[in-house]
Amino acid sequence: MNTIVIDRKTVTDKSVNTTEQQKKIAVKDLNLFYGEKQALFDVSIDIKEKEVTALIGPSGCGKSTFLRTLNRMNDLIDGVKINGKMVIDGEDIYQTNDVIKLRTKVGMVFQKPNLFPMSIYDNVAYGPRMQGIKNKAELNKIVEESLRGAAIWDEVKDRLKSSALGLSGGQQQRVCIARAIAMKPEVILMDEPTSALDPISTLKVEELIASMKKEYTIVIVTHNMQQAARVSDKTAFFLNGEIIEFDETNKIFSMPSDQRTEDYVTGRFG
Amino acid sequence: MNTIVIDRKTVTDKSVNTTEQQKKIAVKDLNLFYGEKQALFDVSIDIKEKEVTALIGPSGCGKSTFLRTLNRMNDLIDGVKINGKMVIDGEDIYQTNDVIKLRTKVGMVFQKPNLFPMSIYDNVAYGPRMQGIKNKAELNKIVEESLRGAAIWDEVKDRLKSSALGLSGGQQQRVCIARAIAMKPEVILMDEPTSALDPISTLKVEELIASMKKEYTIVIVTHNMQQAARVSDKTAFFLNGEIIEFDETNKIFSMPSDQRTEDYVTGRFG
Amino acid sequence: GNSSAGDKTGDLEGNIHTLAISGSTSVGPLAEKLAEKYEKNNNIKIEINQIGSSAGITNAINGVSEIGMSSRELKDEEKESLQETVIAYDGIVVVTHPSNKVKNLTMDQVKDIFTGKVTNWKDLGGDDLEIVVVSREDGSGSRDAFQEIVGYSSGELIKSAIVASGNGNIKTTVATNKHAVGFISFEYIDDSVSPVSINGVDATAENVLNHKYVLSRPFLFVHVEDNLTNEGQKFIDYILSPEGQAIAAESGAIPVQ
Amino acid sequence: MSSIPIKKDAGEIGKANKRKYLLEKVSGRVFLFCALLSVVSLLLIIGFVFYKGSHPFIAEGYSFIDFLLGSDWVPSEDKFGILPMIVASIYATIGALIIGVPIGLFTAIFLAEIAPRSVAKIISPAVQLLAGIPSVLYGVFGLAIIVPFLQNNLGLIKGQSLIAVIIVLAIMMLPTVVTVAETAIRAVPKTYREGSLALGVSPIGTIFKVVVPAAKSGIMTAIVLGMGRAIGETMAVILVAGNSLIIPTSLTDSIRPLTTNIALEMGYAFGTHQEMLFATGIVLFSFILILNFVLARISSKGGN
Amino acid sequence: MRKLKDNILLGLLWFAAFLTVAVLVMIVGYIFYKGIGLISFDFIFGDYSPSGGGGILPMIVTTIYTIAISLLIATPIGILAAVYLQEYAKQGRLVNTIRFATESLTGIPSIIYGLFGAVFFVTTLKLGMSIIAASLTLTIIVLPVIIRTTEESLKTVPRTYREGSLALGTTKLQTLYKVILPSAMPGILSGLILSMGRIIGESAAIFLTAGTVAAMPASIFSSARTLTVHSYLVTQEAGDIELAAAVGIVLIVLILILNLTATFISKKLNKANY
Ligand SMILES: Nc1ncnc2c1ncn2[C@@H]1O[C@H](COP(=O)(O)OP(=O)(O)OP(=O)(O)O)[C@@H](O)[C@H]1O
Ligand SMILES: Nc1ncnc2c1ncn2[C@@H]1O[C@H](COP(=O)(O)OP(=O)(O)OP(=O)(O)O)[C@@H](O)[C@H]1O
Ligand SMILES: [Mg+2]
Ligand SMILES: [Mg+2]
Repeated sequence: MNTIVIDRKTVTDKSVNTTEQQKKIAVKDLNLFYGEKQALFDVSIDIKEKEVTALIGPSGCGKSTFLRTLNRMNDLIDGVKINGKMVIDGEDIYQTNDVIKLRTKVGMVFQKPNLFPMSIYDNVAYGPRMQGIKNKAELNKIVEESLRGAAIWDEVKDRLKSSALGLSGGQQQRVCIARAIAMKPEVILMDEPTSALDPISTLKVEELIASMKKEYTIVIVTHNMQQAARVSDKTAFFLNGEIIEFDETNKIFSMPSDQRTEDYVTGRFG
Repeated sequence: MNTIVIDRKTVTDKSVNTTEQQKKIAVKDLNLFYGEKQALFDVSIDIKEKEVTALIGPSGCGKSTFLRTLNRMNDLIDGVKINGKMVIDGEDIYQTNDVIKLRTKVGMVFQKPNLFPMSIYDNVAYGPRMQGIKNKAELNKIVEESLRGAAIWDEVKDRLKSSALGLSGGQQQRVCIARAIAMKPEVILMDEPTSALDPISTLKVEELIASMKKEYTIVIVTHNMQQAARVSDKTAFFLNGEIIEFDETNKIFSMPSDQRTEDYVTGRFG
Repeated sequence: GNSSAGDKTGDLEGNIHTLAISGSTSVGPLAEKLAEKYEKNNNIKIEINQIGSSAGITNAINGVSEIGMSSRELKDEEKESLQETVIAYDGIVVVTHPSNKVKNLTMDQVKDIFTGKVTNWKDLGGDDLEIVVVSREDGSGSRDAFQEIVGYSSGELIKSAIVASGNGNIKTTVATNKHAVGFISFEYIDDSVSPVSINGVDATAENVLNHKYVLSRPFLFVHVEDNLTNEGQKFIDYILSPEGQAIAAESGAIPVQ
Repeated sequence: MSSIPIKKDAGEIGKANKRKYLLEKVSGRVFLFCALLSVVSLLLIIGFVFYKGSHPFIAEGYSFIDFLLGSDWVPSEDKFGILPMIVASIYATIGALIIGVPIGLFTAIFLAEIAPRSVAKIISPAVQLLAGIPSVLYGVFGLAIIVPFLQNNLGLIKGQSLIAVIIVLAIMMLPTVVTVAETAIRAVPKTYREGSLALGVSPIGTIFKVVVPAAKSGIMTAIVLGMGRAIGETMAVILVAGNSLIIPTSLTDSIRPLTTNIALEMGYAFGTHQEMLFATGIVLFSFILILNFVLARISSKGGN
Repeated sequence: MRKLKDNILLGLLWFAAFLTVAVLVMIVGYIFYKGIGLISFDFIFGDYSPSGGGGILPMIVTTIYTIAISLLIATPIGILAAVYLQEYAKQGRLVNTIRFATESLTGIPSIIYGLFGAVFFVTTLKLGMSIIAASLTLTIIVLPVIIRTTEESLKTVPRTYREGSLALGTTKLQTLYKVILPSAMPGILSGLILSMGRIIGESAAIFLTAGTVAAMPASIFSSARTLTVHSYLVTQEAGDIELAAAVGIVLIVLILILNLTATFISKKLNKANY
């Protein structure tokens, strides 16, 4: 595996024009079953490079499930069956066997900060180390860059060697983001990354997402409609395992074309 | 930050008799230490009967800590030292030894639904059973009433005997509320009860809180300012272990007297 | 003076007397067979516990058992409080792997083997194989007797000797190693090992009785004078009777007379 | 305490709660009592061993140093030196740990993380079954299978040896190590696994870098209990050790560990000899203390 | 590079599991191969005869007695002691010392426990050589195992369960037996199964305290012989490996039955929770 040189710089300058942006992820007629129970129905969606896409919808509608198909985390669950097509960078991710490469390219941040019981430094250095990077200076650099990227460097720089579990929730979540960034992924998936955080931490994470947009393609699940409105370019509304509507975020929130979407975003639902 | 419409019907018909309501909880100069570290500084606050009091403030400011002093859950943590006065119904709760009575009177709902690995029925019946109620019919009645009270009866009535862990997060949280109600408490403490829930479940819980106000005194910690605005009569703003401001909710959100409060509620903080 | 264990079970069993005997695992099997026969004709229950000579002697001294069994000589301190009765003799045989060609040794050769002066079977007329010596543990009655008769001390035993506990383990060890030589009781001899005659005399009961074969040791019953009940005394008498001695002979031990 | 109004009726609650507090207090005492009972029984044993074992050195003028460093053990000639046995015990224990712990842990990891549920469901109980097989039978197995095997394949004159002891002990540790470690590994939260896998780390990498370290405490318990089993084992070891009184210099030398020395001679020992066997017990106990201490150190080092 | 390392590690995992299973199969296979020929109705239910070794029913009964009594005493004491150490005691020096001592005692050879039992229970407490004396000795032997495994499984019970229960005005005790212990059950159970194995496999500690009387025990105050002691004696003195193996087969079947029963009970207990 040719370790970290998943060069971002080269791809950087082409995000100027939305229309010309490449399709990063293309999903076509995706169906997912937990055993007998179908959780996703004919989901089709195209996600563009260097955009933030928000997934919203009521509880149990399949947002997390869909998000987890993007880096094949659902593989871990017994009895999951998937059909349909999911292409990232032109490659059908369910055809390849290199899940590791996929997950290196597609990072993930979970709802509850799930740092490992190690030091802050080791948490962030974990991924690169497992990629085979041993050089101390290089690791230091990656850790610092990632923590800076996650806007948490200043808060933790003096305690890199102390346990990550001693941080506050908001700090932990940002270290989780740093941990994901350290792998230099191209896509970052976030499953309700701020639901456990206070408004200030939330704000920080949202700012972070806004700034990360320059470099990464981001897909975020959120329950917080304001958040979706604030951070995302596009929004997909899920209901009962289907995508009801997928459009520019301000369109979804100002004049959705489907009645159900409108009911939901105005809180009149249910 | 408060872009989207906050208060719907709530703040309207409430506190008709604010002045006449009894003091349910009176806290005076409460200081709390985790070992050497002080987490609460001279906290004083009076909470009236049958009102909803919201506690807001940035992460780590001591909201949960304060909430947990109200039913002495902090007793469980090694090395906690408390001084000051905390009186509920005229009785200093740190003078009495009857923690059981206190906790029966003061119920609690946690941030993450923490149902036991038992059936829904057994979860709700757990507290009453532990109080010595054995009569089947009586238990059935309590369980049904509590689940109805928590607006979850219709959703679970057909699966009372199946595991509570099979419910969705929002459902679980409402069963947690039912479990607390089943003890017929007078005060209910809620620590970010909706942070793990989707908007629809959140709405349901908020409606529940509004309706429960008739019977219970409620203290709720929330990160969601809109929520505080929607559900509470009074709001206390915590910062670094101190109460900066405590007042009518609409006063706090419309014209706070302290600059720091204003900064916080308008999202300009930090 | 009855034993405490005896009292307890005696009460629960009604009026049947329980005779508690414990000690040597070498004497145990013989005692069990004697007890089996004796119980058939007498209103008595005999409990036999094979827990090792020292533990049996201790039990006899402190009253846990009425009679102790020992396959080693009593130490002087022990003799002060205990009476001993020889109930039979046990012949000791030097054994080798069945494939070993050496079938006869002189006493001096035996000594040389166990003290490490001779280390290869070819020096004794066998194949060119190194000798592996197998001995019992220090303190064991067989070993004490064997060493005393052969004429070497524990300190002289070759250091690399395998030490095995119990006749069974020596037998298994020798039976699975063509280099090995050890010594076991008469009663455990079978096809898996090859007995060696000493100075040309075969290891048989007659040869022991007529003093031609000298490798033997006594099996002891020991008791505290005051603790022995009539029933206990009767059982000892039975063992020493011709009938008892016949049973002893049958099960491979050598009768007292 | 019969009707629903648990509320208001303060007097009644007071009474009922009084009962509960009483019960609470009593049960707290009962738990403490149980803990103390365990401690007391343990102290009794330690006291017993020390009382018996220290006697020769305190009352009979034997030198403890000679006891530790002497290499002649001839009880009938009043020579009590246990150096060969100390060395043998150290070699045997370390050897068994080196073989048994990795195999046990790897098996536990396999069962908890790799094996399909249906397979683990058969193997795990089967391994627990091994824990119940009497050590004598392990010894017999060792004597009848392992010893001849070593003898024939290594061209030895006798298979009773250090290596045979190590193999038998390693086998006997397995059930404890596997069972306890497997339970610990299964208890590691799923979120750790997900977090690591989502970083593109392979399942194996995840297991060794995240899951196993997170289960450290349980794994340590597994090792300590397994080690205890290995050190305390006598019956099987007696059969395969050879019990020769030499300081082992190679894996193929026969050895006499401290434990077998005790078990071997206790049946015939008397007086000073017996007390010296207890003294051997003290040395053994200290040996275990040191090992546990070292293990605890290692585990807390590996901690952060 | 990483992949190679992964594959090597994976291979090692398979290899270790294979080795463990192979050892299991070999040992059990060997025992069956050697002993199955002797197994018959008479071998188990016939009259015991000192020469044949058959008629082992009394030893089966004795074995079950010792397991039952030791576990009956050790289980509550061990679990409650663990509860005290984990849930009640202030974590610190003292508790750690207790823990350390407990762990260290698991390595004391059982013959020393046996001698202790012979002096303390048999002689000092005047229990005589009896099943009860042996069971008490065994209790001490397995206590550390039960305490340690129980503590470990208590540690894994989420804090939220404790808080949730206590916040409902329940006492610590109620929380303990309604919520905490049930959740810790699987771990506790595997500790008990290990202890059971230790009890079944014990010989030295038993023959010094219960003796070796080969007769049906009249009561728990009788001296008696367990299956393991029986197989020990026949190996030690007679070197009769077939007989020892046949006894081993009976033991294995017995362990199987007991393990299955334990698993069954735990399933029942878990069900009761749902
Ligand atoms: N492991 C599983 N096995 C079976 N069904 C599952 C599993 N995980 C999720 N489901 C079901 O699939 C549906 C979609 O679940 P999912 O977690 O994707 O919802 P969500 O939109 O993320 O909800 P939330 O907002 O509550 O997180 C739900 O009905 C859920 O019950
Ligand atoms: N068990 C503990 N030991 C030591 N310090 C603690 C403990 N629990 C909380 N603290 C500290 O006390 C302070 C207040 O914590 P608290 O949990 O009350 O904050 P909070 O306002 O509820 O924050 P959040 O919104 O993140 O839940 C924090 O600085 C926290 O680190
Ligand atoms: Mg979700
Ligand atoms: Mg909090």
